Amino acid sequence: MKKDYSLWSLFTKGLKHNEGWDPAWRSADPKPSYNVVIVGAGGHGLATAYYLAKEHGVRDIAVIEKGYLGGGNTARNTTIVRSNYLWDEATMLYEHALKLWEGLTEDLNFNVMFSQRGVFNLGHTLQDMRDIERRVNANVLNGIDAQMLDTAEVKRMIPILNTSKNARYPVLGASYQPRAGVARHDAVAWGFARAASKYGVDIVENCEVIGMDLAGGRIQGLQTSRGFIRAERVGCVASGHSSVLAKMAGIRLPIDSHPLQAFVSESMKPVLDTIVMSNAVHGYASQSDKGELVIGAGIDHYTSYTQRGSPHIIEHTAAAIIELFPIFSRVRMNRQWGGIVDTTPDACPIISKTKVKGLYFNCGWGTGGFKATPGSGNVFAHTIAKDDPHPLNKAFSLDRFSTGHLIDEHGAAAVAH
Amino acid sequence: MAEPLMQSPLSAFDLGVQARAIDDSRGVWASEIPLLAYISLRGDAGDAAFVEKVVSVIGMPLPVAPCTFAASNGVTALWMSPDEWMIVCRRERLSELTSGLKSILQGIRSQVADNSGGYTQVSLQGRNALDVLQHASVYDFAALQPGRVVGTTFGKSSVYAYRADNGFRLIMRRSFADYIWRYLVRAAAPYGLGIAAIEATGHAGQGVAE
Amino acid sequence: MFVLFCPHCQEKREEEEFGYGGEAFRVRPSTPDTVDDETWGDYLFMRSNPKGWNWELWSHATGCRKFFVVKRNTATNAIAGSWTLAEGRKVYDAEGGAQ
Amino acid sequence: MSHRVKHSGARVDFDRPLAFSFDGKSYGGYAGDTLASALLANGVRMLGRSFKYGRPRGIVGAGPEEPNALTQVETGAATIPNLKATQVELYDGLIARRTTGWPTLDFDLKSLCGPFSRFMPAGFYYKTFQNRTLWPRFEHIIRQAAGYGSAPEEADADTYDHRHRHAEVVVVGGGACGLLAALDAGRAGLQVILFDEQNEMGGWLLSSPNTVIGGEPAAQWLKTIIAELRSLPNVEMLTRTSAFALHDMNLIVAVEQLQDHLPLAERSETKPRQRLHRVRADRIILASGAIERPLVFGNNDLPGILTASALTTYLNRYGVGVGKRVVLQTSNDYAYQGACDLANSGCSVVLVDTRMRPNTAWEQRAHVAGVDVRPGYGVAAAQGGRAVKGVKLVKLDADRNVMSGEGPTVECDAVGSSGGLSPTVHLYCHDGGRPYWDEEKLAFVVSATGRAAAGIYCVGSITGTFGLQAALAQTQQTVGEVIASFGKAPAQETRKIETDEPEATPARRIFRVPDGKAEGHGQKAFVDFQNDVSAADIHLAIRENYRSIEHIKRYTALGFGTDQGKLSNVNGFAIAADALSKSIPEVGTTTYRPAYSPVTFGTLAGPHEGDTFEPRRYTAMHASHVARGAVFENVGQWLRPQYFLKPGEDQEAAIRRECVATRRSVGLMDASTLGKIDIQGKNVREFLNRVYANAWTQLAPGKCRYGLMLDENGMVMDDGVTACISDEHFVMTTTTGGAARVMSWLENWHQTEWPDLDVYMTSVTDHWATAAVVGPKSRQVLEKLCSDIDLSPGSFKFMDWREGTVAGVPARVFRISFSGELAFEVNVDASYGHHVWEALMEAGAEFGITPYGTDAMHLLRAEKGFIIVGQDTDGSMTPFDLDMAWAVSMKKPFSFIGKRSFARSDTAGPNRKQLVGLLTDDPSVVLAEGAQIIERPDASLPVAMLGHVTSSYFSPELNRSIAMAVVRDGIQRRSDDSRKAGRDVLFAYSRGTTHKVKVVSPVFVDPKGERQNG
Ligand SMILES: Cc1cc2nc3c(=O)[nH]c(=O)nc-3n(C[C@H](O)[C@H](O)[C@H](O)COP(=O)(O)OP(=O)(O)OC[C@H]3O[C@@H](n4cnc5c(N)ncnc54)[C@H](O)[C@@H]3O)c2cc1C
Ligand SMILES: NC(=O)c1ccc[n+]([C@@H]2O[C@H](COP(=O)([O-])OP(=O)(O)OC[C@H]3O[C@@H](n4cnc5c(N)ncnc54)[C@H](O)[C@@H]3O)[C@@H](O)[C@H]2O)c1
Ligand SMILES: Cc1cc2nc3c(=O)[nH]c(=O)nc-3n(C[C@H](O)[C@H](O)[C@H](O)COP(=O)(O)O)c2cc1C
Ligand SMILES: [Zn+2]
Repeated sequence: MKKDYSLWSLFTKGLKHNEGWDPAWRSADPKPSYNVVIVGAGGHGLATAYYLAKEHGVRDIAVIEKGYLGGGNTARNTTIVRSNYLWDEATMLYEHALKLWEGLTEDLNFNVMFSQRGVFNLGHTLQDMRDIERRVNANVLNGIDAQMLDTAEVKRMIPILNTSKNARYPVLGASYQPRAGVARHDAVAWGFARAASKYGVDIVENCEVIGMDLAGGRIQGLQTSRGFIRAERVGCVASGHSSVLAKMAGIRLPIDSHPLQAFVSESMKPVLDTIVMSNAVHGYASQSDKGELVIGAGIDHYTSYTQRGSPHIIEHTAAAIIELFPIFSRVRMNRQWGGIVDTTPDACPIISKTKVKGLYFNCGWGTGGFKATPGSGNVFAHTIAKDDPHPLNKAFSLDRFSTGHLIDEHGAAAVAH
Repeated sequence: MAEPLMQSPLSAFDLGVQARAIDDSRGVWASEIPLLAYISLRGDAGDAAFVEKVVSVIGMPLPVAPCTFAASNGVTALWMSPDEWMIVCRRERLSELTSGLKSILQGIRSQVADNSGGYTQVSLQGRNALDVLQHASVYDFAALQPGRVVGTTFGKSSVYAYRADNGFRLIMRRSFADYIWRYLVRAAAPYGLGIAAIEATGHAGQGVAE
Repeated sequence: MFVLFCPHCQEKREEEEFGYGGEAFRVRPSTPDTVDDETWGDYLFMRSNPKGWNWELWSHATGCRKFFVVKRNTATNAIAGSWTLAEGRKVYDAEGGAQ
Repeated sequence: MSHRVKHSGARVDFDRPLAFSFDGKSYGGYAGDTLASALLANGVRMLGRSFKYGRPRGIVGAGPEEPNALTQVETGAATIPNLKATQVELYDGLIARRTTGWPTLDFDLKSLCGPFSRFMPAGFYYKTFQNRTLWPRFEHIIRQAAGYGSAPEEADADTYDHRHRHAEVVVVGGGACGLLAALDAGRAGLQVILFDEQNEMGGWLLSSPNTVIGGEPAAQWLKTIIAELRSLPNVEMLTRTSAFALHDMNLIVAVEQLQDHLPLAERSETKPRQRLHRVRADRIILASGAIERPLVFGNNDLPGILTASALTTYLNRYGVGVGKRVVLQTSNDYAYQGACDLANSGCSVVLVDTRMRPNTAWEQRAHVAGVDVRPGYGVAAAQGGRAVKGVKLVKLDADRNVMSGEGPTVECDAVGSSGGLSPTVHLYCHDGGRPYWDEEKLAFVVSATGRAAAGIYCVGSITGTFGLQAALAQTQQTVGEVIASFGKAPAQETRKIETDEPEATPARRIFRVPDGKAEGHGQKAFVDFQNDVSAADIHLAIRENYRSIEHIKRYTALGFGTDQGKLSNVNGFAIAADALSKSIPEVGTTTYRPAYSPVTFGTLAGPHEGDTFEPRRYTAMHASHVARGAVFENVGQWLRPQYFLKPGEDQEAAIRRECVATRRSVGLMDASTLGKIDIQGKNVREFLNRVYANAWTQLAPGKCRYGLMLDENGMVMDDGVTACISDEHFVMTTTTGGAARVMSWLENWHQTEWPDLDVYMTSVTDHWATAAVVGPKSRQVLEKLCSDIDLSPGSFKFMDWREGTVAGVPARVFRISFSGELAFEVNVDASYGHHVWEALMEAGAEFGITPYGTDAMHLLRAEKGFIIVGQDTDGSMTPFDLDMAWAVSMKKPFSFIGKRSFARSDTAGPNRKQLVGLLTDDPSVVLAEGAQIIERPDASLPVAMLGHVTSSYFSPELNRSIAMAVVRDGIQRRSDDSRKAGRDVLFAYSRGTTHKVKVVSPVFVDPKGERQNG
């Protein structure tokens, strides 16, 4: 792939009033038929297309998006990337992603501003500390950078954190993953779109899938707002809307779509140079390169596709942030928003074949799939190309919900992230 | 062994010491009405036999309309749900009422459970009592009519509330009383909070009648 | 944020008084021991999760502690009504179930 | 030089001078000034530097739309970052600082980028700094350069509160229309709350005192209407209150500033700083007005260039003449009144009207005032360094927005521009409403009654009704409908309110003033000042295929700032539309989201901080524990004693002392926090059979049984002892943390699935205080306090319960044990909890009775291999995994909750993780709870893990360490299982250290249970 984004190109194009820049990706009209159609141009869908083309040599691919690409949860997440999960299956999957993240900017020739500033998962109760110890040890044995810190160490590294013993939930310690970080979420979608486009992938925006044609237990193609598209294989990567797509194929998924809200403060001078998460207090925060605090917490308890939630959730999150960082009390919220997260019973994703041949689902990432974007696309591409799961996503098939082989990450993920 | 002494949930705040007669100097007057008896009563409001039998023990019709309460002869019966009431009375009448209810409801689908240790009440008066509740609860207290009782939020906990003594009465669970009181003190601070003297405090059997 | 009408308390109350209980009228197999793993898994975990009208359970947590049903549009947050479990069942059945 | 123009229409009090400082320099102002007006009055033009290129920036607006003048107000704990100077009310002693410009305002390092700005177009970050190792360094520099104000360094000393209310009508905006709406609704007897975010009601009329309305000057009209509103008891007016969000079902959330406008010394310590109002409204009337947007032209960001309405506002409302020689540029009629006012105040005014034919009536008035009107021209570019010095005009084509000829250069010291009004539709859109584009009004507008069905009405300029007379008429009409919707009638006939406005004429559809050059070739023309987004950036984004308006926003950062694009968005949409050759409605808007104006986190949190952040629940014995040196642990919301420190002891010593005392003599534990549910009815046994794995049919009155509760997935979710009081009456206990969940779980099953079962449940958790008297001497202690229960072993057996009197108080005594010792749990009415606890302490004194906490409790139970749900289980353990098949009755007729799940292939399969005991090779080593179990100590990464240590202690009883763990195939590995000898040696890994362990039974002490049964 030609690396045409560089200081040099900025210089030469700048001299010519920046008129020479090419479209980052090619917007295509849908062709009548494709080898593989990916539904959903979020980070995961675009990454899937990219790796299908790059690693599996599939050429005839379209990514179909009902809105603007990257406008789903990719546009609205708090961008935390980490791999310190509890169970082996999850850890390995997220670590696969984290390794890809570490080379993603260079791979895509697009700076996704992946910033490895470390994540602290605070412990506030004795059980939190047991869970942290368990998780950190598991991480280390899985080859993941993870450390356990006591209160004093946490305080030394995050001086503005409230570590008072009199706090409602005093900080008893934390796990720390130095390689964790944040990234510029939109850039991830754009970077993958651009890279996939260079491989000839058709990216079709403003095209909504409204039906699926099945015959003989096989997918035939998709009814869309822009006409019928024949497809040999279809990969659905629609996050919050997965159940809607599944219904078109007569499938039910173990998914509830909930609002998940987040908000940002006004932009400020650097004050927090890492990521702090707390399950018990129920909030987390980091500060972006632009200077705003990016803050989130748990989901709204009811289901909704509205991309907005209830204000008391935001109020509670603000209270949690003040509990953790009393100095932020006078800081102001600039904007709040919501996404639609596809939660599963075990807080783990589904990357799976279905009972419809040629139809695959990648969903259920819930509150925490941004961090998996490259890894998810990578293994899903393998699953579609080979009609067989990649070893890393074997455990994440739909049949775990009838065999009982759940991978319960709730403990590690009670707060959204 | 010391004489059995009852302690109300808010006894740690020593409210009695701070209590004084209500006047205009404060916007809010609050006090605990401690150590009453609370009986959880369950049964079907649609079951005529049940309703009738209860009447014979509590001496008044059981309020069956949603969110209402009735009081008579020192007994208050609060509607909690279509099949649940809270009977509040002086401690002295606890065993009479519980055993009366239990025996008369034999064979009728019902439940009688003494919950006296589990609850306390706070009375909230003064010109800003409503303001304080609006700082504490999502319920539309301005619209709460006399004779009605509601279960609603109080900060991050919950209470049952109704209008009484030119103000409000809040019934809360024992273990949350400390939190609710602190919240109330905080919410009342801008208006000036006074601790109202009540008729009697403290000892077993000396709770205040409704 | 919602205001729900509690069919038991007969009042509209703020969302904070309630707990969400998920999809209403899910059917537990009458003889679980005889159904196959897939059927059981379906009952346990699979959800319709509709975008549109949804029959759902709520409980009046700080009030009467009763579970009741609400018909709510998950695409708009509009609410068509709320009923006691028994009344709701009738309306639901009359509509031909979850549509 | 002073820029004060003292006139009587101004809303500042020239008799009340105030002193303040900005960036360390002292200045004077007057009561009624904002920080912005006072700075302008003092001739301060440049307040900061721009985000990307370090360009000099000054005040542009006069309200919440201000993009540039972000200031840091006050110092220390009281400091507030990023306040817009236009919204900061001046008070005596106010201290403010700039938030940009480093190292100094005059010399900003970033300004060195200026000449290279062409190499830093939108999105340039994405195109460079790609080197993996260098990126963190670049990023560091980028971060240092970003950001406006600074967070305080100290905790906030102020408080905040919330107020929840309901109203029949909420009116947002107290301009002419909002006031009239509130008045009409108020007169009709409706309950009205009116919010306005400014320090006084009046909206635009405050800036336009010469407008004649209802036959009188605006100021008089305002006075009258406000006075009447004040007199109506059913109307509440809140100034300084910004409605920042509208949520589903007409929930308006607003923040009221109660103190920030007062000098520090005058602020009340008992009052909150800000108050969050959450108002649920039957009807909402949005009268939030409109904000004037500027035109986009070259160098339009120079200090001294404002919106025309801001220039007018500074003059009329604050008595500040920003410049002496003013150029106004307009595409519409709205700037004319300001031009006249400025000219009348003594300025020389050139009014550049982009239209070929201005409104003749206005032109007339302008001539009378001495304004030099130049139709058919536009400002191509401004000139100047740190402040505007002149403008270069161009002749405009009559039809297309292109240059048709050169124009003169006009010297000036202030510029105002008006590109039209953008209605403040934000709140209307927060809950899903959408504005529509009105090509005639050149604005995204909302209709007055478009959402009337939802109870949302709109009046005034928000609807695009920009003429005052028309807006007032519309208000009367619309409020009439609101009143009617309540089934009421207006209090009086609506009367026509006349104004002195000339008939309006159409505006020119222009957003970007042409300069004769291709976009990107001329001077930078800014659309969004705060984020340095220029018109060329929008064109570039589109060229790069960021064509959706959302992509344009996200690629360029248009509207991303603390002003949320109040000035810039519509210009950006329009410029994008032109570049895309689409119509503006085809391009659409970005999404309007709360907050309309930024809101302090403290206000959002309100009272939920400090002591009242979340409930702390206390037992009736709490004071006793405090008095005895308890250190507390959070368990759910409860505070439980973790251990009791005696002087000179550490935690370890305390736990050891507590355990030893309990095993050798007697200990006392507060078990009040356990959940307790009273269950009565004919079908209780059947109900219990369904919700528990165990069988309950046989349990006789007077007996207790341990129960395991599962979820439908077959995993253990709770446990506890349930006592049979009588055939139709049971009392269930739950874990401390699980109580509420279990209660709701049981109600859910009963109400939704089995309403036919005759049972009722009531939580009695708070009613009962529970003291567990534990240890070989427990019977003796209890005997001293209890004479009406036969406590003898033959009569009162293990797992029996009795009713009686303890310490003179009615009690239920359960002979159950979580320690493996002889033990009695005494339950009394919690009002007596303290009394009974103290009586037990007194009675036990001769035996050295020792209160113990959760640490000792955990240790004692682990010695017996008893599980703690949530510690030894994690939602993936079945009863069989816990080796607790004895607590599962597979023969019950009803397929109890969770049963079916056991049979699934994975749940029934081999190799599951199972609960076992572990003994370390070295008895002094206490494993970490959370250590991972591995097969070999020397395996290379990644190492396969077999399970983990769930509980681990040093057992004083055994004088060695013990542990519980879940281990793959653990039960088969246990060394007491002779068949699999050899698989029992494993290793426990934690934080770099590995210990050899042996897999054993988890019951370490008294496996036959002789003590508890004795
Ligand atoms: C507030 C919030 C905070 C979060 N924080 C984090 C975090 O810190 N870290 C983390 O790892 N994760 C986080 N997440 C989760 C993360 O955002 C998601 O898991 C992840 O972005 C999902 O990516 P995706 O590409 O699968 O989905 P999306 O980006 O949502 O893409 C799915 C796409 O499918 C399209 N689509 C849907 N239906 C159709 C149809 N019928 N036809 C065509 N197209 C369709 C949608 O328009 C959408 O663009 C957060 C989520 C939210 C909402
Ligand atoms: N020339 C101008 O710039 C300009 C601007 C606006 C209005 N006007 C004219 O003024 C007249 C009256 O118009 P109007 O009454 O519709 O508007 P207005 O601008 O006079 O009043 C709107 C009021 O709403 C307040 N407001 C806006 N959003 C708010 C929020 N979220 N919370 C609290 N307060 C909020 C503002 O502070 C303002 O006082 C009309 O004739 C109109 O054309 C002129
Ligand atoms: C990490 C992150 C940072 C953001 N920072 C800002 C910000 O500084 N300013 C802003 O206006 N919006 C910011 N947003 C929010 C977006 O403007 C937008 O609200 C969000 O992407 C959801 O899209 P929507 O509001 O269009 O539905 C941010 C979003 C994310 C995910
Ligand atoms: Zn109710």
